[in-house]
Parts: sequence; structure tokens; C-alpha cells
Amino acid sequence: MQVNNTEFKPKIVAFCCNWCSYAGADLAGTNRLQYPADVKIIRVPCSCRVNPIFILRAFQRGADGVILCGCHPGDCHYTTGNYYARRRMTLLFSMLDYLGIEKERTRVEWVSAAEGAKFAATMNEFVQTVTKLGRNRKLEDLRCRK
Amino acid sequence: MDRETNRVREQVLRMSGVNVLKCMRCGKCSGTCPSYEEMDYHPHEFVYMVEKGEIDKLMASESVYKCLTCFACVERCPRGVEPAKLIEAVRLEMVRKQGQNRLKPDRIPALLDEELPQQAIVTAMRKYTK
Amino acid sequence: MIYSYYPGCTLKTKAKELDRYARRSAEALGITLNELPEWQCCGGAYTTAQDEIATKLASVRALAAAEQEGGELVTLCSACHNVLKRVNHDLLTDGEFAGKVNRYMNPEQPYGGKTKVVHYLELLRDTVGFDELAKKVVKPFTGKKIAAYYGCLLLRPGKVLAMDDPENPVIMEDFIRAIGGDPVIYPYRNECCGGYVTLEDQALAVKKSSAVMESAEGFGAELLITACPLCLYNLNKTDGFGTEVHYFTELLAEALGVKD
Amino acid sequence: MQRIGVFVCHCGTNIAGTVDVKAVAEALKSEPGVVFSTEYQYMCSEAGQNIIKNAIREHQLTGVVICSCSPRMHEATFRKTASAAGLNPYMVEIANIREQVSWIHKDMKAGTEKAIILGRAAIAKVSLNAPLIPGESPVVKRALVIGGGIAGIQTALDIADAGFEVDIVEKEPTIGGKMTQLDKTFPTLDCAACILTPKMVDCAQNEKIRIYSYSEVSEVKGFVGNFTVTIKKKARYVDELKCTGCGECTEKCPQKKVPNAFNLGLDNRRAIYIPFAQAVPKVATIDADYCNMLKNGKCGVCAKVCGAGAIDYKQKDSFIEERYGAIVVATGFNPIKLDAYEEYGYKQSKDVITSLELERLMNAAGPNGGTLLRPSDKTHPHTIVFVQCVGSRCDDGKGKSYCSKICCMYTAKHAMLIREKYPDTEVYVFYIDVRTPGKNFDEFYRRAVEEYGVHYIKGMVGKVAPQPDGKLLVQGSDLLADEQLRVEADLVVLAAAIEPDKTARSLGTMLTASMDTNDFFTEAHPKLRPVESPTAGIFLSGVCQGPKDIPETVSQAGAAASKVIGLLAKDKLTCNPCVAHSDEMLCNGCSACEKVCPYGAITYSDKEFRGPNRTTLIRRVASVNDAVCQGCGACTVACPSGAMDLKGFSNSQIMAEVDAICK
Repeated sequence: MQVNNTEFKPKIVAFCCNWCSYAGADLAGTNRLQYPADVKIIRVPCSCRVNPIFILRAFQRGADGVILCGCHPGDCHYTTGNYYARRRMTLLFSMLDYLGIEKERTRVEWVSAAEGAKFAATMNEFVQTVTKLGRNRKLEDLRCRK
Repeated sequence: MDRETNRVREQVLRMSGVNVLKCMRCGKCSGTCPSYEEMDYHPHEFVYMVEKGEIDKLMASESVYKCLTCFACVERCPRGVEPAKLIEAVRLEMVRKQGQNRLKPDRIPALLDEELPQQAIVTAMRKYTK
Repeated sequence: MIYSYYPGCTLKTKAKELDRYARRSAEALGITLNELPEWQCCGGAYTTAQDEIATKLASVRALAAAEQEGGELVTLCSACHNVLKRVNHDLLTDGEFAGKVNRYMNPEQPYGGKTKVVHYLELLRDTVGFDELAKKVVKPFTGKKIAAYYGCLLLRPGKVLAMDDPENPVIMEDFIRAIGGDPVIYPYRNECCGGYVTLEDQALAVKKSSAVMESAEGFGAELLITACPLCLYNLNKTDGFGTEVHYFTELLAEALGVKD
Repeated sequence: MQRIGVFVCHCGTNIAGTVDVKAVAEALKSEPGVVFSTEYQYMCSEAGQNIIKNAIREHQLTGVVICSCSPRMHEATFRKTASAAGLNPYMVEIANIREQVSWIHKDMKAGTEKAIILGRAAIAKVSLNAPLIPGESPVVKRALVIGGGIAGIQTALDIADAGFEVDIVEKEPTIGGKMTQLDKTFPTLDCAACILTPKMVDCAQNEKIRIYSYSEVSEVKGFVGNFTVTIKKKARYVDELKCTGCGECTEKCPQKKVPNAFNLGLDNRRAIYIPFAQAVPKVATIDADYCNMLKNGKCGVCAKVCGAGAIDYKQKDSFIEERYGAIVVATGFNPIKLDAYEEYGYKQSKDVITSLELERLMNAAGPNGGTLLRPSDKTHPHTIVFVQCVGSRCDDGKGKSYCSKICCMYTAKHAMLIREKYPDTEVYVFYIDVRTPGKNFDEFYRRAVEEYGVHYIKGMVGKVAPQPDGKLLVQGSDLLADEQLRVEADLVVLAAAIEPDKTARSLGTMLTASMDTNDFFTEAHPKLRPVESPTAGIFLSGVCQGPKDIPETVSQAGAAASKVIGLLAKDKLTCNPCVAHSDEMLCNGCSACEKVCPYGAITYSDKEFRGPNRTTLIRRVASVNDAVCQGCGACTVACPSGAMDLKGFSNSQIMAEVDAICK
């Protein structure tokens, strides 16, 4: 595949919980399921570890999209962590939307350790959506740009 | 499955709202059906044959007119398949065709007797005509 | 207590007794049944096809009219009850269907399934109460072995009609006890009589109805009661059974002393 | 400043195939803090590990980044490597450049770029790592088994056999569970009592085993290795220590009309009773719902006839608190109620029974002394119909979606036993599928068909209609013959679905052990950790985890016991050091963290702090119990003042990763 240098490559940060989603991402790898290199994963113990500040920081530092993956509701390794994550993110995302960060740039997705295919499909789709939206100019701290 | 068969099949599935794939082939519908002996194709066969796309055979058979719509099969199906709705859809697919009304109004007077309630006539019209 | 009332076409013609005794009894029980002014025939059968709108509109009109007049609609004929309750259930649970209906009819007040469809038997059970009814009985059927015939329309599909356990109902047996009789429990009380197929294939209907009669008589029934004109017709078409079939309202009127 | 070493693995060609590993090692060399960077074919091999060890010593590394496969694969390996070289194992971070790069990207350039970025993120994180020392918590060397059926009994015996003390809590007056009600057991047809009662006696006589019968678990606190459990001993109105089990009271009690639960209500017992002759403990119990003395103070016969003076009408429920290192759930099952399936007429005819009722009817200790008679008129049935899958495999909103697993086999057993004992009886089995995956199971079923002449009919029964002459007309499908079959039967036996015991749900909540939608306990891993709950220290035995027959239950019970033994054999448990920690100087005592903690690991205390001008301030601050905290991090986000942080995944570490990725 020829990479076109003028083509916009989004920066995507994916927070994955250690027990389900990170394992799902591993499975996507084991099964050689392709998704764009634009996605970079940060491992956290649980989706509830993700502080809204991390997401603000990512956008500020130039991320174009942030996705949070956790265990399916009811399957959380810590019983209730993903419920906290869901509630916090619902609030955060609506605030971000208000600030002008389009809703499509943020997402919460439940991916189990068995859902490698879902992980890859989700990432493909998310990258596509964010690519269409283009660069995040609203929150990006220009001082952070090279 | 050719395109026409597939169209009819899709139409029947859409009309009935039945998911034939839920059937586990237990035959409880046919074990319960009060019209079983009058039918060539029985409730469980409706489910299986619609799945396979053999709807023309079902439409051509008398069985579609023998269903009493008593809903015993629907009530008792362990998988929630609702065969009666499927039979009704196959019948409607038939009678909705041009000139395929089962019950022509001029035939009715001969079928009446003194006590026959209106209910029977209107229901039959609903079931047999478009 | 005032309720809207939907008699249906059969009760105006071949099943006048079902209607007449119901009205007299209701009066005796202090219930006013206001017949809906402009009701149309429900069509006799509920069409299960999801693309059918037109065949359900007559029911919608009746239901919408009842909403304007208090929100509870009493039915008597099993077929009407089945159709009205199921159409109402569709309106309540299927937003797409309700939307189509309302767009088509374009009424002043959109109708969304708020009316409560109540069968006359439910009225006796839930509003009057069978214990209260028993107190008002002046001519009890003491010692009479009475078998209830439910048929299919009154009970199924159980999840929608939600009147009683569709496989082991008790409402009519409780009614029989209330008017002083001995209910006869027999397994075919909820099996089909043959229904509308009698028009085309009476032999089939006679076969089905005979099984019902045989089962009821086998368990010692001296009298059968039903709520459905078509059931009554089919049961009466059988041969070789001595048991009489009556509408339950006739027995009710007799027990309350308002038959004549 | 950290001194960081970077090690890039080729993983053969797995990584090197699509990532320019040399370029990665080279690029990361110039990152701040990096003093050493290299690549090697297999970092996880002994030679690879030696490279790491040598580099740690040679370059006095304080942090290590390994660019290799997933940390889920080799994090533990490399931590050990670091530890062996004298570095704190938590100073190791892994950049996953195999599962997240080489295996999913075909483009070498893009892959290499991403690998470098992931390496940078790991370097940024490790720069902020601090050495962590895992805490330890002691293990209470005693296990609790909840449920005293065959699952609980086997688990308890195996644990006791290894020399550990174990308590059984059983809600019924005797241990033994469902198996005590069975007649014979498939596929060998040995009698259930003959193989079970010796085990029950073993339990009673084993010095290591304590049985709390007629008791329930009412509260669970603590964590793996150190649970505190409150057990409620229900009042049985009989002093267990005094009662000799002579049974005099159970014969003299004037209240004779109590449905006998042990025989499923097929006959009656007295208000004071011993469930069956081999009960363990063999102690009488008074049924308070029926006892005249307890209800209105008029009777007292049992107290008069009791030579041991064991009757105590004033007995109250009592509570006992015990500490355990491990808990095994073995709460078992019950057949479902058949109210929703009245087409089979269970309520309408006495001769429509469940399979468990048939077990009692056929049992020598059952209501008919082992002679099979119909409940209605006590005559011998000549035609018997079995209906399979009643409430199993359902998607009708009334039954269970799963296969109950045991019915096919016990029905074959019933059919066979009946045909053997009463050859003049015709037996029909209506089935959807016959499922016999077990050792000697299919052979067993085939014997029922081929040697015993049981009629197997593929199809389901639609209706059971009682006839005036007392027969039952069974109407069903014979799908292979394509006909509607009618059988005039004398007895109809329904294979009712089984469901977890009703107590399981509340117990699951108490134990914070997860359950599925059917109230079966979920296992930590469906294949690789089948007897452990995801909650540490909770183990699963028997049908509480999913439908099982006796052989499977016993093997799972043994497996659960071995896991418990493995836990109790340790003197101390190593705790996960990546736990939450509160900075007391920042904490304002708001309780937000305490509310979101699923483990109750956070407590508050008033502490003295130095105030201005040599004053002393008392402030309420949070502290985390390292042994209880599991490290989810929920509290760190809830904390408004930023006092709460998670070791190993601190705010600054994750933000450093974010910065590195977005650079």
C-alpha cells in the first residue's frame, strides 16, 4: 500500500482495560486482523481508571479521537468499574460536545477478551469516522504542535 | 433459491414477523395442532419449508385453509416461533394474488344456515379473501 | 359504575340473548353499559400479518371512542374481545404501527392504546367480585354440574389477553361457583371448537366440537356455558350429545332473577 | 534521572518481519534517560534474558523497557529477570510491538513508526515508575463450604484429607442434598444411598470437618485468605448435643398432616421430624409452621417423650462468627416450578409427576416402599409416558434457555428400571434430542432402547388430557412417522428443567461473586479456570456453576478442593502492589472514594497534623487497606482533590504516555 504523505493521518488514543479489551486487542493481533497504525493503545487496569483529565489532555496534546474500551456491562473484573466509566464518559462527552469536540471523536465501546474481531472492526470504523472529521483544532494546544 | 422464491420467502417472513431459525424441531406445534389430521403440511413443516424456501408447495396445499388460528401452537412453542403467524402469512401471500380469493361472495349464501353467526362469515372473509 | 360497551355484530343478530342477558344482569349489579354510538364490526379475526393496517382500523375507532368516554371498554363476544385487545396491545407496544394508524386516520386526538379492554367476565371478577356476585344470587344453580367452555379466543395468546392461565384457567369456574353451580373441570375446555372453518368444512368443526362435548360429558357435565356465539353454534352442531349449551350471561341473568 | 535500558525483541520474524527493529532500537537510544539500547532475536530466551541482566548490572539501569509481545504474555518473565539482576521488578515496562504492531500492520514504515511511538510511551512511563514492594497477608487455614450436597461433601472431605479444617453450612436439617432423594444412579445403576451415606458418615466422623446443619450464611466480610463469615443457626427447637436421634418424638407427635418435603409432598410426616433414617446429623427438628406447641402453646408431647430432654421450645436463631481463608460455593439446584406449563396438566392431575417425584415413588424408602404405584389411586401403571425438556431449551419467556443436561440420562435410567421391574409396562419417551455425552452414557441409553424395549419417540408432547376413566391422553408429535400420536397413559413423568437454588442470588451478592443471567455462578475462565470464581478466594463446586450430573459434580468438587488446598497451603499471600494510595496531605476526607470502592478497602480515620504556629490539627483522612484493594482505580477518578492515586498506573504515568503518543 502506498502511503500518501498529504493524506491526513489522525492520532487516536485507545484506553483499554487490562482484563477484557486489552486481551481483545491481543486477540485481534493473534488473529492478524488489520486496523490502522493510527491507533495507539494505553493499558489501564480498568475502564474506571480513566480520568476525564486524561482525555482532555489527549485532545489538548493533539489527539484527534479518543476511545475507551472496557468489559461488557456485568462482566467487569472489578464488578462495577465499567458502570462508573460509562457514567463519567457520558457526562464528559456531552461536555466535550458542548465545547466543540464532535461527539464522533469520542467513544466508549465494550470489547471482551474473546472479541478480537470486534476490536479490529471498531478501530477500523472509528479511524474512518475521525479521518472524515479531520484534525481536532478546537482543543489542540498550538504550543504542543511541532 | 431463485430470486422469485427468495422474494416470496422474504415477504412471508416480513409479514409474519417470525424468525424460523429459532425453531429447534421439537414438533410441539404439530403435537398440539387440532387440525393436524386435515393438513398435508403440518405446523412444523411450515416452519421448516419456509426456511428452505419451499413456499410454493405450501401455497398450493389445502393446509393453509385448515388452520383454525386457535393459537395453541403459538402458546405452547418452547422457542417462541409462532407457527400460526407463519401459516397466516403464507395464506395471505396466496389470497392476495390476483383472482385467488378463496371465498367468492356468491358462494356464501349456499354455505349459510339459520343459526350461523355473522362472526363466522366475517372471519372467513378475513381469512380467505384479500 | 359506567362503562363503554362494544357488543359486536353477532350480538345484534344471531346472539341477541348473549347481549340481552348481559345488559339485564349488569343493571341488576349496578353497572351501566353505554353502547358506543358508532361502532363498526371488528372483522371477527385479528390479522397477524404485520403489514395489515386497514383490517384493524374499525377496532382502533372503537378503542379511541372509548378513551374519550372513560377509558374502559367492555366486550362480551370472545372474537370481538380477542381482536380489540390485540389491536390495542399493538398500539401500546408497537410505535411504528401506532404511528401508521394515526397518520392514516388523522384523528383530533392521536390514539396510543390507553383504553383498557375488559371482558364482561373480568368485570364480574375484578370490579363486582365473585364473592359479591354470590351474595346477589337469588336463584342459585345448586348442585348443577356446569362445564365452562373457554375455547381459544378468550385465552390466547396468553401474553396479550392476560385474562387467566391459558392452559388451566379458573375465571369461568369461579363464576360457576358464584352462581351456585358445581364447576366441571375437563381438559378440552381450552381446545378449539373448529371456529370459522365451519363455513367451509363443517365436518372438521363437528369433529373438534364433538371432542369437547364428549370430554365435558365424560366428566359429568349437565350444562355447558360459553361466551362465544361461534363456539355455541359449533357445539350445537354436534350429534348425539344431550348436554345443552348456553351463554354464560343467560345463567347469570337467571341466577340474579332478571332473566324474564 | 532514571537510567533506562531499552531492549527490542525480533521474536524471530514475528516482529522483525514488519518492524525495522534496528531502527527502533536506534531511535529510542536518544530518548531522555535512555543510557542503553539494543535488539535481540528472542528476548524471552535465556540468552535474551542474560543480555538484560548484564545490561542492568553494567549500566546500573534503574528502569527497563522491553519492546516485545503483549505484557499479558511475558511481563511476569521480564519482571523476574529484572529481579534476578537486583532491579525492582516493577521498574519494567513493556511496549507491545507484536500484537499491536507487527501482527496487524503490513506496512514496514508505518509499523516501525508506531513501534517507536509505543517505545517512547513506555520510556515516558518507566521514567516515572517507583520501586514497589508487594505486601503480604496471612492465610486463615480453614475453609468454608456452603451447601452440603454431594458437591459440598466431596469438597469438604478432600480438603480435610489434606489436613485442613473445613466447615460445611447446610440450610436443611441434614447434609446429603438432592442425591439423598435419588433412587439409583446412572450409568451403573448403583443405589444413591449406598454410595452417598458412607460419605455423609465420613463427614460427621472426620475431626477436621464441622457441620452446621439447618444454618445459613448471613454475612461475609474480608478478602482472600481472610474472610469473616457470620453463620445463622436457625432454631430447630431441639438441642443438637442432647438429641440422640432415637426418633421417639417423631412417632409420638400428634400433628400427622405435614407434607413430607423429603418425599416432595407425596406423603406426610409429623411436625417434629428427622428427614430420613441416615440423616447426618441425626437430630430431630421441629417444623415451626405446624407445631401446635410453638403455634398456640398447646401440646408438648415431644418434650414429654424425649428421654434426653433435648426439646427446647424457647430456642432462638443464633449467630456464629468464623474466619476462613477460602470459601467454596456448592449451593446446588432445584427443579423449576411447572406452573407455566399447564398443558401437561401437572396441577390438574395427580398422575402427572416430575422425575424427582418418580425417584421417591420408586425408592424403597419412599412413600410406597419402592413399589411403583400411581399417586391418584395407588394402582400399578401399565403405560408410562416421559416428556423431555419441560422448561429446558426454552425461549418463550417461561422456561430456561439452557439444556439441563441430566434429564436424558435419568430418563433412560427410569425407563430401564421400570421395564426391568415391571416388564408388563409400556414406556414411551418423547424427546427432542437424546444427549448422552459421557463415559458409557450412550451405551446406557442404547441399552434402554435395544435391551429393554423402551419406545423413544422423536417429538414433543403438545397436551396431556386427563380422561374420565383416570387415564391420561397424551397427544404429541411423532416427527419421524410424520403423525400426531395419541398414547393413553397411566402415568406421565415430566423432566423439569433444573435451576440454581434460590439462595444463590443473595449469596452471590454477599460474596461479590459474579453470576450469569440464569443465576449460575460464573467461573474465572470458562475453560482454564473452571472451578474458581473471578473473586479471589471464592471457589465453585457442583451445579451452582452450571448443570452437571453426579460424576461431573464429584470431579469438579475435587478440583475445587485442590484449589482451596493450594491456597491454604500458603502461609502468606503476596498482594498486588499496584494498589491505590492516598496522599494524606491532599485528602479532605470527603468520602467520594469510599463510596465507589467495590471492595470496602478504604477507611477513614482522624489524624493529627501539624498546623501553623505549632498548633495541632485533627483531620479526617482516607487510608487504603493494601490487602483488600484490588487496584481498579475507581477511587482515583472519584477523588476531587487528587489525593488518591494508583501505584503502577499513576496519573502522571498515564499522562506521560498520552503525551508521548500524541507528540
